[in-house]
Amino acid sequence: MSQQPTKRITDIGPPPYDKFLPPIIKRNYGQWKYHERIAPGVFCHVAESGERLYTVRAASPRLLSVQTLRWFAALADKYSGGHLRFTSRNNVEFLLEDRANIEPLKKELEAAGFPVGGTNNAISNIVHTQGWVHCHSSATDASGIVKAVMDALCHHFTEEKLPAKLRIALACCLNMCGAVHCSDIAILGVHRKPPKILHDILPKVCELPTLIASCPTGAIRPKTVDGKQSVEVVEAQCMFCGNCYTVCPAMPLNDPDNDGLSIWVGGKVSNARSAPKFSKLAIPFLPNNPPRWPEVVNAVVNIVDVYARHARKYERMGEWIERIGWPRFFKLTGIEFTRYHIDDFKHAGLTYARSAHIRY
Amino acid sequence: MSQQPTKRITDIGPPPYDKFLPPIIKRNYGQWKYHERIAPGVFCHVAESGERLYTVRAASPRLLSVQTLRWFAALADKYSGGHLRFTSRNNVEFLLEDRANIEPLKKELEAAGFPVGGTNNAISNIVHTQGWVHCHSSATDASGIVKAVMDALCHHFTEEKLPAKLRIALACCLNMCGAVHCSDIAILGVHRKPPKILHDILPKVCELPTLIASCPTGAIRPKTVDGKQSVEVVEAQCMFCGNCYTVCPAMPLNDPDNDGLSIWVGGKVSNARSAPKFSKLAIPFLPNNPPRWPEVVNAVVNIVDVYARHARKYERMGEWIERIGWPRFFKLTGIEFTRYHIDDFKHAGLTYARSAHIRY
Amino acid sequence: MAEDGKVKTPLLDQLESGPWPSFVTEIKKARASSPVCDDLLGQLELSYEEKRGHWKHGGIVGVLGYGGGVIGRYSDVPEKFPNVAHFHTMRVNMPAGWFYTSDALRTLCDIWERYGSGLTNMHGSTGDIIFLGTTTDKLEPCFQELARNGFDLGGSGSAMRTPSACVGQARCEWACYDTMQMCDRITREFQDELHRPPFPYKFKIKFAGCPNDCVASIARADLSVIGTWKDDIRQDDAAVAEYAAQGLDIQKDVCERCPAKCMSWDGRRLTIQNSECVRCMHCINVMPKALRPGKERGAVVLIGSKAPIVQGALLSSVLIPFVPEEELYDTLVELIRRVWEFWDEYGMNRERVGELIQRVGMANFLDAIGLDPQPEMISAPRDNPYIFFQSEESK
Amino acid sequence: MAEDGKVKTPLLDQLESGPWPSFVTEIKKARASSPVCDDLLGQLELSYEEKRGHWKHGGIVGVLGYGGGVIGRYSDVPEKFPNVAHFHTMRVNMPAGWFYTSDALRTLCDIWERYGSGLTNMHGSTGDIIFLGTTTDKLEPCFQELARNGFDLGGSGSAMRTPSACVGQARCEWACYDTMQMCDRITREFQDELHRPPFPYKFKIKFAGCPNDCVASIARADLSVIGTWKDDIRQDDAAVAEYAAQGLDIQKDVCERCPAKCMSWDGRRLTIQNSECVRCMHCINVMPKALRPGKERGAVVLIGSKAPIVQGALLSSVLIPFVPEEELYDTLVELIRRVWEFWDEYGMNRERVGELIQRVGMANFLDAIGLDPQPEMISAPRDNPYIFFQSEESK
Ligand code: SRM
Ligand code: SRM
Ligand code: SRM
Ligand code: SRM
Ligand code: SF4
Ligand code: SF4
Ligand code: SF4
Ligand code: SF4
Ligand code: SF4
Ligand code: SF4
Ligand code: SF4
Ligand code: SF4
Repeated sequence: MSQQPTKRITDIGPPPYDKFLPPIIKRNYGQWKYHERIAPGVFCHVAESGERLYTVRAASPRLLSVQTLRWFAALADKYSGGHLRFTSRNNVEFLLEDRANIEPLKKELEAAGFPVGGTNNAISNIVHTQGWVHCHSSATDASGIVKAVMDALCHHFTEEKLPAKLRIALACCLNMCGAVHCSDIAILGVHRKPPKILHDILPKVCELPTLIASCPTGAIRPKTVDGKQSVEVVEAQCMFCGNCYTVCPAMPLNDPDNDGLSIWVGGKVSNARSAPKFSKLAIPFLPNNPPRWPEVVNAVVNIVDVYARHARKYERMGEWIERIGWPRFFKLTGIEFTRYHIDDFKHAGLTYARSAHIRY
Repeated sequence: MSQQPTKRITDIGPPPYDKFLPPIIKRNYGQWKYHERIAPGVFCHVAESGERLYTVRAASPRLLSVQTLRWFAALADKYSGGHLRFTSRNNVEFLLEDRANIEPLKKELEAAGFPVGGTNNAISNIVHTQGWVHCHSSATDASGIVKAVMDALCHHFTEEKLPAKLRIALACCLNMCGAVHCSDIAILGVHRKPPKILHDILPKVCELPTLIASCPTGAIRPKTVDGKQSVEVVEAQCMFCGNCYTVCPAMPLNDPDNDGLSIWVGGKVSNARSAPKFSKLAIPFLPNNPPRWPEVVNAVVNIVDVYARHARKYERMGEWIERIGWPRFFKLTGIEFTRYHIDDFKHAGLTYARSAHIRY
Repeated sequence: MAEDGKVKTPLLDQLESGPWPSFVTEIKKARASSPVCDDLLGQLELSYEEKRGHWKHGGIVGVLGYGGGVIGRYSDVPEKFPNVAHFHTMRVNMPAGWFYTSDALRTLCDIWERYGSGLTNMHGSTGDIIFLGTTTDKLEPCFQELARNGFDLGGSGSAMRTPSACVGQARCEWACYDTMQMCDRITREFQDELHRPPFPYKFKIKFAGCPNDCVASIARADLSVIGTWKDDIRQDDAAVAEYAAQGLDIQKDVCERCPAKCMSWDGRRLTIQNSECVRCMHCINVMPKALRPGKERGAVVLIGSKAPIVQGALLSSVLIPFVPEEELYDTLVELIRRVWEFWDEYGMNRERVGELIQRVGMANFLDAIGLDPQPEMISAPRDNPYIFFQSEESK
Repeated sequence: MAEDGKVKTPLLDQLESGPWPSFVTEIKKARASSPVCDDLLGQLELSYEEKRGHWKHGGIVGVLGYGGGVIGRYSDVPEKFPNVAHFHTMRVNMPAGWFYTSDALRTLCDIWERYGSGLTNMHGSTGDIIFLGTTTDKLEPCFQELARNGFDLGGSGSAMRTPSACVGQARCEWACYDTMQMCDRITREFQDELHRPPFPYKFKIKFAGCPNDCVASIARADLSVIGTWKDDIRQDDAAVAEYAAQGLDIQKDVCERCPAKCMSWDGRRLTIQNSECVRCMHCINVMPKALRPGKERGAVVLIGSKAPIVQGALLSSVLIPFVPEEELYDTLVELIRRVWEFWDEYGMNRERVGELIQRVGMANFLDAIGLDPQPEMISAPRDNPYIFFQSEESK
């Protein structure tokens, strides 16, 4: 336990959970009966009491200036009694009592460049991470790719024309802060070169045992470099996970020519229909090509298009692929199947095709 | 390569594959059109030529004396032009051209105590192994349990009243010579005590490095016992697989009080409908109780009965269980669910229930 | 920096066009109130040119008495961009369900404008309000002003991370327990573990009101609490007929998509064999007016999910198949303490609880926290014969 | 031994009653021609009393120039049962498909009566004829008399084991290639590898004519060759109608059980979307008169299955998705040689080829044997980001 000077305020926790709730929600808390779709980005929850709450959802870049936040606040004052919220995918939602306010609010949002949508069978906001804006570990930027991809897919945000929800996530390194491992489409920054070892500073800034233990493949071995205790990396054993760098700043993996992106598909989180699934590798590597990453944008758009054309109603990406089989997925998308697609990690054997079930 | 005295005959291989085929098969080889069920244990294959081949299948204890084999031969001479075969599950099949011979043949077989059946949705012969009759490694007998179990299930061999085929296999140790790992019901002999180490003979009969390497859990450590090089077993790490004994006679695991049997269910081999599956643990341990192993017999009969009552047509054991879920399987069979059912081997994590899909 | 004091960002500028809102525009907006944004843009432009980040490994910075809530960050080109030489992040514990009033939002903006870059993430992917970019000296005063206004910091490091919850009963008819309240109570109960990292590694908790899992708890939380129900789905036949009338293909889009195949539609009546239903939500999702979760509500508690570093990604798995709503809080507090106790003692450095369970085995873990094995915890029993029989049982 | 020279076997005697044929009765029958059976019964009775086996670890015994085909076996109570002090097993390579003439069977009986116990297993679970119980001196003469009568020994030890095949085209309408002939040719091609163990461990090959896999090849063979077809299922609508007329519920028992869900039945016509069919055989199994495999036949080649010792049981997995019937033999011979070459070089002692593949990774294994990766080889691509990028590809 810690002693604090008494006047300091600590450990108060977040504001009480009901502090910022709109009156209509306070009145009908836990009493919602059903909801109706009104338009893309707009839905209405009806309470047992008969009261109706209208939600208008708009896109957000997630990285927001106080200027924009104040503008959201002003919109809320104008249309939703000063009440708004953000979603688990970082969209902003205005909570309206008066249906008449929907249209004017939508107009103002859209006019200012904040599309309304992301509901039902649409593509919602891309869960993403810091990238070059704030993280030391990133193999790529986050916000820039998200912007480029969503520019290309924005119509799928403002319409609801997909077979099912389609969730895209991006993480800028294998730490996967975006938890992209269960997304319909995941964009993941990857390194392809072993860490460069900064022998001069390593002994000063890193704990050798921790560093050596950090490597899942045991590629890091102790080594004395001109007198100083340091380490070496057995390159053939390195799969570029970056865990060593996380525990030791003297092991950077960044490498402009070799860092890039990989694309993963077919994951989901919900228990709806099929159980939650991990995303699986679709494209092992695409180049890091700022400011608009055309290779990544095209790859994602292609997968979305093929899915939209072939999947059945209410079939998530992964459910569709499981129905048609992975060979067909690669065929339809024109994505090349490579040695990298074949798992060679812990449970690899269970991903081999262990039956004679084959489509020809 | 080996030099042999010239007069010796070696490397001739088995008799040519077509040498013992009946004429009707030679005439219609590869020209069969379809088959018909005639009665349990009797079916008819119809060739494009219109010719009909009748097969009568009878039970066999697999362990056969030359006396019985000669009697089979005599029956074949009498009814099937001297032609017969054995099946991949060790039943004997007589290959008849004349339909009129079916009934008299059946009568003779049944009179002599060789039930006719095992076809279609029946229980066929139990694939099994040597046990105490011939193997050094066995935790139990094989033939005796098979006899006791099939005495109790014989009506399921002579009738075809099950939802689907039901394959039972038995192996007397974890080597699983019966390949019981993919059976609807598997009976497996298990040890429950670490090997006793015969320090006196060990150095003479075993290669230490090979022995130490043989242990999958690394439980075997080098140790010097009164001067002699030997090993010790870290008991907490031993899961009684017997691999050390296979490579080193000085590590016997046999232990009358603790050896016994385990029951496994839901495996299959065919690709029909669902992909092949491994059998999963149903009952971790039952006592070794010769000559009739009542506990094992009752356990197997109970599982068969519950399956027969609840499964849908063409649902193999494993397909049925997957439909109703394992919790229901344990409930319906009254089998206790224990800590041993929860996997803790290599891929254990993948067997945890990783969704909110639950039946209440 | 460019001569005229304004940085040129030709690459970033290309990200200001297009229909999707632009983070570049946001950073530029913030320039009005904070000069550091110029250097942030400058360094970011440099990253875009060179295709590499320019941040150094974070150092340990924070506020008095807390071990977390701040991510230290330093530029590796401070000479070029002195204003972002130090550019730490503050994690502020968001209100449950991410609800705000315009006043609350403005208060946060004023504070952050005063003490930081004026740039935020609403929100970080654990759920916190992210205040992006300030210097070490500003941390404490900023924290205290936040506190005076009713806000506290969120988690970082080897601590309980800021728990989060789906909107739940505040706006969702399907919430089988009060996610926001539960999140609030658990967060308060464990303030010390949140602010003063006591563990081998991070511990995340997420609350979802139903199996749709709108906070991705099963993939992103060491402890996942997912609402569900025990009794029958509530069914309004008239409403079902309405959906059919409106053209919903109930056979194809509902019955055939039911994973339990326990629904049948004869063209007029929908029959659900509730004993077979696995509570997946699909039919309810498709017909919210006609079908609703039952009334006997509670939650299934799952444990262990995480991202791949370093033993491979994990999904949470069932630990308690069903906890009635009214017992949920006490059960969770008790459970969490037991799990932490075991993890504390046996967890290795940087080993998440899910990885610990994989290492010691679920059965041993259950023993340790005092739960009995149940078949609902597994998708299938073991298929290998390598059973560690306990010596008590053999003679 | 009991006084009167005949052993008393009260426990074993209880296994002579009941409807199933009794192995005890068989052993007793054989007493007529072979005294060793008395001692076998005696020792077995002792095992039944004591609940433990009484065989010692087998020693290396065999015939001239062969490294296998015999399993040495010694009693650990030879003083009690001298006639089974030595009780070796001979494995005799069965005829393909286990077909016999009565004469062939009698020949085998005569030989085994002369040189051994007169007890057999028809057959061992690898498929061999098992001659149970003889002494070292009898091995060579017995082998040579077998050879003179056209029989050879089967495999044991670290060798290619006796390949086996389902009855196939000899009596099955579904065989998509000639399993018995293929088994025969492969067995002859590799006689040396069968009789003179050259490998790190055993290598088993099984041939099944169709995906029903009546020799359990996918579970019990290092190399599993399973017949299948590429074109459409041959369909006889009249016969389908007949089945329906006879009361088969085509919708429920066929269409709904189709794993690919690619069949539809409108009450009069059965439609199969063959492009989606995964060749599982179910519909054909249920309606053999109406449906048959297509005409473009061949096999899928799978690799690696085995029992659990020691890394856990494995099922074979797809190595070549389809080999046309006419190319099958050459493809197999070439493939087997390459696989053995790699296994020989890199396999560890007692490491089956399936375990080797797990250890080095399928992609590296494919490189080594010169096959290209194909999506049919996997059930799903990797879900972990741990990719060993090859340095050639990165700059
Ligand atoms: C607002 C939000 C919860 C929150 O506290 O913020 C939310 C709200 C709703 N979700 Fe959700 N979900 C929200 C994130 C999620 C997530 C989490 C995520 O995406 O990271 C999931 C899991 C996604 C996955 O499986 O990968 C999620 C899976 C669902 C599903 C299941 C969809 C499916 O078929 O798999 C439904 C049911 C449906 O849409 O029919 C659902 C349904 C709903 C409903 C209709 C529930 C209700 O009756 O109010 C809500 C609004 C409709 C809609 O289309 O958005 N919500 N929903 C989140 C909005 C995120 C966004 O801005 O887009
Ligand atoms: C004779 C034999 C092959 C041989 O070369 O010896 C054989 C012969 C036939 N099998 Fe088989 N199977 C034989 C072992 C197997 C095995 C292997 C085993 O049991 O170890 C399997 C895999 C079992 C499994 O999946 O665990 C097997 C799975 C099948 C199936 C698929 C059943 C299913 O639904 O999973 C069929 C199709 C059917 O029965 O409808 C089948 C069908 C047949 C047919 C009908 C094929 C035909 O048209 O001739 C044959 C006779 C019918 C019958 O009911 O036995 N056969 N069959 C084997 C007889 C063993 C016995 O004495 O009982
Ligand atoms: C800010 C945030 C990303 C974002 O832009 O939203 C973030 C940022 C960082 N994460 Fe994270 N993680 C963030 C949510 C996550 C999530 C998602 C979640 O919580 O739902 C995950 C995956 C889920 C999980 O926990 O497994 C995640 C998995 C990691 C990992 C891998 C942990 C693991 O066991 O696999 C690391 C590495 C580590 O902890 O050393 C990590 C480490 C980091 C560090 C501290 C970098 C480091 O190595 O020290 C990043 C600091 C970036 C910066 O400079 O600001 N971050 N991190 C998220 C926290 C904001 C918030 O509090 O709301
Ligand atoms: C005779 C037979 C059992 C039977 O009663 O039918 C048999 C008997 C033995 N097997 Fe087996 N195996 C027999 C088929 C199998 C099968 C089934 C198959 O081939 O389809 C398997 C499982 C499939 C596989 O190969 O994985 C099998 C997996 C083993 C193993 C474990 C191998 C592994 O890699 O998992 C061992 C242990 C070893 O090889 O050291 C083993 C070892 C043995 C030994 C030699 C005992 C030993 O440790 O040395 C047994 C000699 C018993 C004796 O005294 O006669 N036997 N063995 C089968 C051979 C008869 C024949 O040739 O037809
Ligand atoms: S994913 Fe990696 S690079 Fe991106 S924020 Fe997280 S730790 Fe940093
Ligand atoms: S990047 Fe990963 S694999 Fe490579 S050395 Fe570092 S920790 Fe090991
Ligand atoms: S299973 Fe074990 S005991 Fe039985 S025959 Fe095979 S090796 Fe011997
Ligand atoms: S029985 Fe198996 S686990 Fe036990 S010591 Fe022997 S090899 Fe190791
Ligand atoms: S998880 Fe369920 S309860 Fe929570 S918001 Fe989503 S649908 Fe509603
Ligand atoms: S909730 Fe899911 S499982 Fe239950 S009835 Fe509806 S669709 Fe079927
Ligand atoms: S495997 Fe196929 S071809 Fe061979 S016997 Fe069985 S059903 Fe016939
Ligand atoms: S063979 Fe199997 S997959 Fe193909 S149509 Fe018939 S049932 Fe369906």
